[in-house]
Amino acid sequence: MTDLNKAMVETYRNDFLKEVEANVEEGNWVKMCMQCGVCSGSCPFGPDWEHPPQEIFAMIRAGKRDEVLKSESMWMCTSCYNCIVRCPRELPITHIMHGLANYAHRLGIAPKMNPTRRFAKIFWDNIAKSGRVNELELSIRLYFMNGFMKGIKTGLEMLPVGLGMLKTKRLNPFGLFAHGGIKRKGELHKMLKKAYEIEDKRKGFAK
Amino acid sequence: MARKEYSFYPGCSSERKASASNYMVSVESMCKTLDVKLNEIPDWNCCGASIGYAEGGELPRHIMNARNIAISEKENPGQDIVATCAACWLGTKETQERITHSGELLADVNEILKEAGLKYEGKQPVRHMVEVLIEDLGYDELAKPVKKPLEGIKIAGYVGCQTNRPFGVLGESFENPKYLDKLTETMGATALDKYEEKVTCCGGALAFSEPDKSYVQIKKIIESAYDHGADMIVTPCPVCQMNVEVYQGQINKKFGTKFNIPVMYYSQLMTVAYGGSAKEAGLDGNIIRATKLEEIAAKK
Amino acid sequence: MADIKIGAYICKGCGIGERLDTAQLTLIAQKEGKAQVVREHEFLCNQSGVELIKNDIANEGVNHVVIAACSRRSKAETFNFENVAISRANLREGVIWITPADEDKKEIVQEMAADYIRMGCAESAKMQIPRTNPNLGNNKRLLVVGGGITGLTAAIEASKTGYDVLLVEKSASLGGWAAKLHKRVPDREPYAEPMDTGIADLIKKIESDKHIKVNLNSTITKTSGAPGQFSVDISTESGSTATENVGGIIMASGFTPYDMNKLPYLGAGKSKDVVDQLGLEELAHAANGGPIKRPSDGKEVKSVVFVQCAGQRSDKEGELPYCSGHCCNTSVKQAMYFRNQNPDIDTNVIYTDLRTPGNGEDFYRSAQNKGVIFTKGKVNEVTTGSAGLEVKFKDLILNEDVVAKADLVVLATGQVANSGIDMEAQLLAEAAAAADDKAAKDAGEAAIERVEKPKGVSILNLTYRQGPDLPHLKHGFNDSHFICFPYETRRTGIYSAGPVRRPMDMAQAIEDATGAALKAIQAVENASLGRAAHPRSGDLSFPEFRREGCTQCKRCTVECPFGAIDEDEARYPVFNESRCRRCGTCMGACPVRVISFENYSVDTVGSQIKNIDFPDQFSEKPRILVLACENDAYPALDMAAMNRFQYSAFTRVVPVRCLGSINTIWVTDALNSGYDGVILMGCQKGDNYQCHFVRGSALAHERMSKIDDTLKQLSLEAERVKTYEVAITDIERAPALINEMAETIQKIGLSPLKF
Amino acid sequence: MTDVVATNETILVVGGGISGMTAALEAAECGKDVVLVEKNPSLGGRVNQLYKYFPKLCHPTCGMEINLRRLRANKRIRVLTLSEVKTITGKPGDYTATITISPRYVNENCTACGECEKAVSTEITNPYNYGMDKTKAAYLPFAMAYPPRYVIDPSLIGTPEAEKAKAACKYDAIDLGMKEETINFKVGAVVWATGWKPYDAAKIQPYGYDRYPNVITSVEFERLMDPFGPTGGKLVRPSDGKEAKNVAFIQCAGSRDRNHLKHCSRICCMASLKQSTYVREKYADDANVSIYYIDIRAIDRFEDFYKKIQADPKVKFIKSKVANITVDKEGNPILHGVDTEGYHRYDNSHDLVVLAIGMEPSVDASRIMPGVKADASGFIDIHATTEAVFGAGCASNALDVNRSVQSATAGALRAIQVINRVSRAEA
Repeated sequence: MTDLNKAMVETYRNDFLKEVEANVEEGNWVKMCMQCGVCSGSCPFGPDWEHPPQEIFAMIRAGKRDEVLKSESMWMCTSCYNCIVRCPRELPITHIMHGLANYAHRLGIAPKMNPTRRFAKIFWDNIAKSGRVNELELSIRLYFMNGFMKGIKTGLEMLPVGLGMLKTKRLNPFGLFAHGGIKRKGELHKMLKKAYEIEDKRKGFAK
Repeated sequence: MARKEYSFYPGCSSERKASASNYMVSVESMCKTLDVKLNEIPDWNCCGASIGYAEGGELPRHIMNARNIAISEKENPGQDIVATCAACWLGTKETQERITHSGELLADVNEILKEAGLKYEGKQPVRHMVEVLIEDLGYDELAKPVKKPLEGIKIAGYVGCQTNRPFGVLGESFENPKYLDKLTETMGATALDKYEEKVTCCGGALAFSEPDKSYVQIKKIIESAYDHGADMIVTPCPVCQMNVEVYQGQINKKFGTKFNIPVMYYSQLMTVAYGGSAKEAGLDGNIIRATKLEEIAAKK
Repeated sequence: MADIKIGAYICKGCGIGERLDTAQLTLIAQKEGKAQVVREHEFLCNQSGVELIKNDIANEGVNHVVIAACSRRSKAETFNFENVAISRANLREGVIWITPADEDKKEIVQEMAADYIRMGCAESAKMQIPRTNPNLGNNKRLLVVGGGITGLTAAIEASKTGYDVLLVEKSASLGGWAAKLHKRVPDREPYAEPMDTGIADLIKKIESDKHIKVNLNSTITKTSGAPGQFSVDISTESGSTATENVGGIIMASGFTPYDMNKLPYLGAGKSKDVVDQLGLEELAHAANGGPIKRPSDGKEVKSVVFVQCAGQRSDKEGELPYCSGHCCNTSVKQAMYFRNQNPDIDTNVIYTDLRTPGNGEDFYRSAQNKGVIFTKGKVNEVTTGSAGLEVKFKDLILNEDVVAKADLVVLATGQVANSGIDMEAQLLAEAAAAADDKAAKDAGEAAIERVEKPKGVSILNLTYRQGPDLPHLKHGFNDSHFICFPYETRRTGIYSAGPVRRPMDMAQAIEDATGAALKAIQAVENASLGRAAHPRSGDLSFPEFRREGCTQCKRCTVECPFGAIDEDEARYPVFNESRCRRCGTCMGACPVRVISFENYSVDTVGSQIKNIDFPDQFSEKPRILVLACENDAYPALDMAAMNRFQYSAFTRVVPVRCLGSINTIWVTDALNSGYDGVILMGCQKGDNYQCHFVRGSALAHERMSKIDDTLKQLSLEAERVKTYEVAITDIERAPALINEMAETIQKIGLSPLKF
Repeated sequence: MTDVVATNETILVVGGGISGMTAALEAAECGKDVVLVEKNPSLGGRVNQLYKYFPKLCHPTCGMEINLRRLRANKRIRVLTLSEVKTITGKPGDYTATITISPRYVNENCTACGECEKAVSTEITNPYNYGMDKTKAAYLPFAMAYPPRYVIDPSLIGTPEAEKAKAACKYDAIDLGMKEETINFKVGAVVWATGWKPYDAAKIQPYGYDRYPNVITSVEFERLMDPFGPTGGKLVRPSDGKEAKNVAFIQCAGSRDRNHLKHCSRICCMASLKQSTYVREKYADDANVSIYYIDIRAIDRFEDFYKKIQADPKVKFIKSKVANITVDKEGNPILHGVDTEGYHRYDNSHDLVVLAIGMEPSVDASRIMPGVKADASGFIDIHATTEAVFGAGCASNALDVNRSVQSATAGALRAIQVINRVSRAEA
């Protein structure tokens, strides 16, 4: 259990709903769910959810903190927004799912090996560094995130794709070195740093 | 002086030698014909995309977009912000909506923007290119420059998610939007009257992290297009375009299908219909070649 | 009674002229129908036609009019003349629209028309123009029983309309349960917060209203009389009794909260900290905006669980099977008491179906927005653990058994109606005791004689022959059985309102009371004019009986569905005309046929049945008598005609007010006089009865079940007489049933009694 | 010119459905004069289009017959059909109502003999059956129509067909020269009973009412059961006439939904429970019914009815708001969603889907006249209304028939109170 996680358990005792309302993006909407399940039925990856959104809301109210935060489920969200537009109570479900995933990730209790979590991190690091996506770097890191051999294998599987992109000039072979990103990187880094400071303060992450 | 000017947010995938570079090429030709001027936002940065949430959280993600908006407001005053990428448009618009509804967020954002001597006002509407085409120009205007109607081409209008939900295009339904079909019809092509997977999710960013699950989605999207006899699929979104086009080989391997259907951008169709060359339409940028379009483009 | 002068008017319109020989019909009207004036007209319902009739009434002294044209259901307003007895011979829907136009059928079709002329004239001859009820009551004051929100509303609304009110409340103060509420569920936008009950103002209004007389600590020990002339004994606790006269009664005796001590498994009675919703209102009242404290030790409540449907919607012995309707909204409101005072209090509402209809949905959302947690679950047990109460329930969403700890548990128990004694139920109970059904029924009827001391406490103590209170409908509530007519009780001039009628919340009770006030006002107004109440509203006729003929058998008093008939000391029937609904059930019940209405009597119907032309047995022309309920079966036959569905031209249809008014002797007479088959068409009986006179159809079926013996005596086949339930929608079936009978007769041959 | 005798002691009742008829009759039977205005060619309203009522499963036309008899017998009620209230001006106890009357092209001479209908061949979509079939352009709205008088559809006017109809009428009842007229008269109080309309099902896009023929609304389903309805009383589905034995009911179709109607329409749960018995009535043990619900709202003794249906092995209850509907090659609707009682995913195929469609007021109360206030759903807010205009039935709230009649009776009394004040003042 990470210190941060310990701290949160301390602060909120058994009131997981309150914790979610305070720390999770759009978390204060969770209480508005009436368990109709339209979100659960609308998700394109639905069958892959161990706990669909509406059930997660019920679990939050029931105080099932670990089951929720350690779940792979939220990481299945493809951001298709089907749930949002159909919810009769207008819950911003997509964002709540993102928020829960992010929260679990920040607490360091999100499933370590979850590919989406890891891809998301690589992606963000990638853009945070240069301000723009470097697709080659991104894909190479992605392929190798499970280790070198696995990476070669994935790389080979994906080779046709890569070559196709290359042939059609939609992938830059020299991107790793040549890709510049934005000009005023320093400025962006400063801003992001500040943004993290404020967010951590607000969400009680700050040590 | 062009008839319309916009503050343009191209987005990462549109860069030279990036996954949607051909989208960009065709958009430029299309806008030239329509006499629409796009003023790129100087030094714009990534929108964070929807997948940015895990590491980015809230504020940092919003800051990425707030920066772009602020620069746009400073450098391209009085112009609507226009994005061609669905994710860029959604990300930017979402940030704007969120800030308008939260004074606290507005304060935070501006405090942070100070670091770069920027200020967020949020006066510029954030719009997708198709909105510009449909709302500012209108189908009639779009029809006028058509030189080579795309007769005899059957097209599956694949709208996907993010241009459609949660904001969508004015007056269109989330479940059965028609604008893409109208657009292709305007170009003289035939739009499928039935296309069940029109708004099915392609897996988005999870095509990278959860390829197998995404393939199931993509397969549905392509299959339905085939079932209704489409010659090609058209989309307004780079992520959709990429996912639906480039993984066809993988899917064939996995499911023993024989998919080989071109996936185009509306702007490519329009460029060709407006008499542009294959090059101007970025047709050479497609892994699965749209021969029918190339033929028309080749015609004098 | 002036001499009867019959004018018969034969219309030739709508094809009647083409299909029928009206000249012959004219002759029949004159010769057999004894009509002094007979006229044919091309188009009787147009102005000239109507003028013609009016002229004869004015100048020829015609006072009985027979309209031989379309069905009595069409052009009723056109053929409506003051102080004139009107009969209709249905030549259009009854003859030409249901028979083929073929030449070879012309003869039998003409015979059919001719018989309807005979029947129309015969009826007319026996009819009398009702001279209104001799025993009018002019008292227009209203008695309101019960001083809760329903009674108070009924009283104030009646007073606002200009009627005096006598309000009787058994407790020492007005306001009922509503006065015990801390706040009420909102009944207006934005449906977001509990609101003031407003009961205090209402009570002030009542007390300062000079048209309303309030009797507290009072109960009703005797109610006798009839609409417009009720006499009511009001007794106080002290024992004094005063007699008051009123014209109409609104019964708003409300409800008693279900006794939660019957729910020990939910902790009731075991812990002071388990309360029902009214219990919580007391706590909230006491707290008066401050923190609500739990009864056991006065500790501030930090967590509360609401158990919905406690002892309700249940099949368990002694619990309530129904849903009390208001409890979900009430728990939503009560949860807000806590959250509004302190947003950190855990409030969990455990429900199976959350029932907040209409704008209650906003109220529900508002509670969620305040952080009230709603859990779909089934509570199995509430126990008192060391750390307080433990609610053991199955979470139906997460599909697991859970225990919720709480400082306080609120049981959403139900409403039990204060509806007094249900004599009928007690009779049936006794009846059911008897072995097989037959015996049970007899027992049931016999028992009516026996139940002198019914169980339970009466509200109205009616001196009525059929019991001291309104009959109950279901679960002890005396709601109306009629969806279209929610105020129709079975005791004329007495209307129930509020939770005694159906479980309900304040908003509904207020609306209900207002409606009931109108009905009571309407009842006294009509009583003063001798007019019948629903469903024969406006009918001026009333039942009379030939005393010398009466055998005091009491069938009429027993069978009157509305308890209108009492017995005098000599055990003769006392009709209480203003209580009567004019259905004629008494007329059908009377074995000696001494009961009649002026415009609907043993004679008016009997003569129609007799006065047809019976062809000799060699002509192979059967005759089928159809006695059809005028509200459902007869319209069904009309609509069949509109669709040109055909039925046997040997049929003669006689509309009746209700199947209950059919005297079996008509049937035997009909068979004796030569009919080959008889069909009775009435409404659905049983639990979901559709008979607007409640018991009519059922009684007819009972009576007819005994006719087989009679048929045997006459050595007739049982198939010759059939009794059916026919709905107004049986547009295809009704004619089919008739044709079926025609075929049967074909098979078994004409009636031997023709010889 | 239609002349209406009315004074400021007359009650104007707007709407001739069960609520309006009740308000008019109850007031008239208290001795008050009433003008009853209905915009359709006949009284009866929506209940008349129902096959059966819950929970008794009796037929609405039965009560209609009684009400019509009460009406025929009562000289105090003046009925105006094809009429609409344009404006009401003045103050409580002294209003002037302006009514426009559309031409029926058929006068009082009509005997409903049906000759004109035989004479014409032009057909129009039949509003009585929600446009599911056609009717002759010279028509009687339905068998029990009141007044029992034919109507010539305006589309016929000026065509030779109209002349054919006229020629066919022996009674000079057809007057093709009729024009719309506008009349004014005084009234003292108004009972507003314009009722409800089904929510536009096409707006509920995930269910594809506008795309899939075999997705219909609950009101349309009622018409299928009428032996004289669009299918002759056969329970078959629109796309191919296949027997609809496996029927799904989707609750809260539009109701309890911030994207559509925010209120609960109250009747829909009971309506679907009732309609489940229709399927059983037609197909006995071959019937299969699935009811997809959020909460079953069967209050008071309706609970008995719910229990009865629950006990039916052929009726399944699924706690779920259906996510969306697709169709297979045979046109069978497939419902996708999650049963939230323990998380079970389903993709269920049915023959026919019935949307338990929500109720919205036919007339937005805020448009009636200044001083009449609407709640956020458009129902009359009696607490905020300052005029002597009293909401009755579904114009004031989402109500079932029974409660509508209560509300109408209460509305009638409130109107009478105004009238009596007037007459006392004048006495």
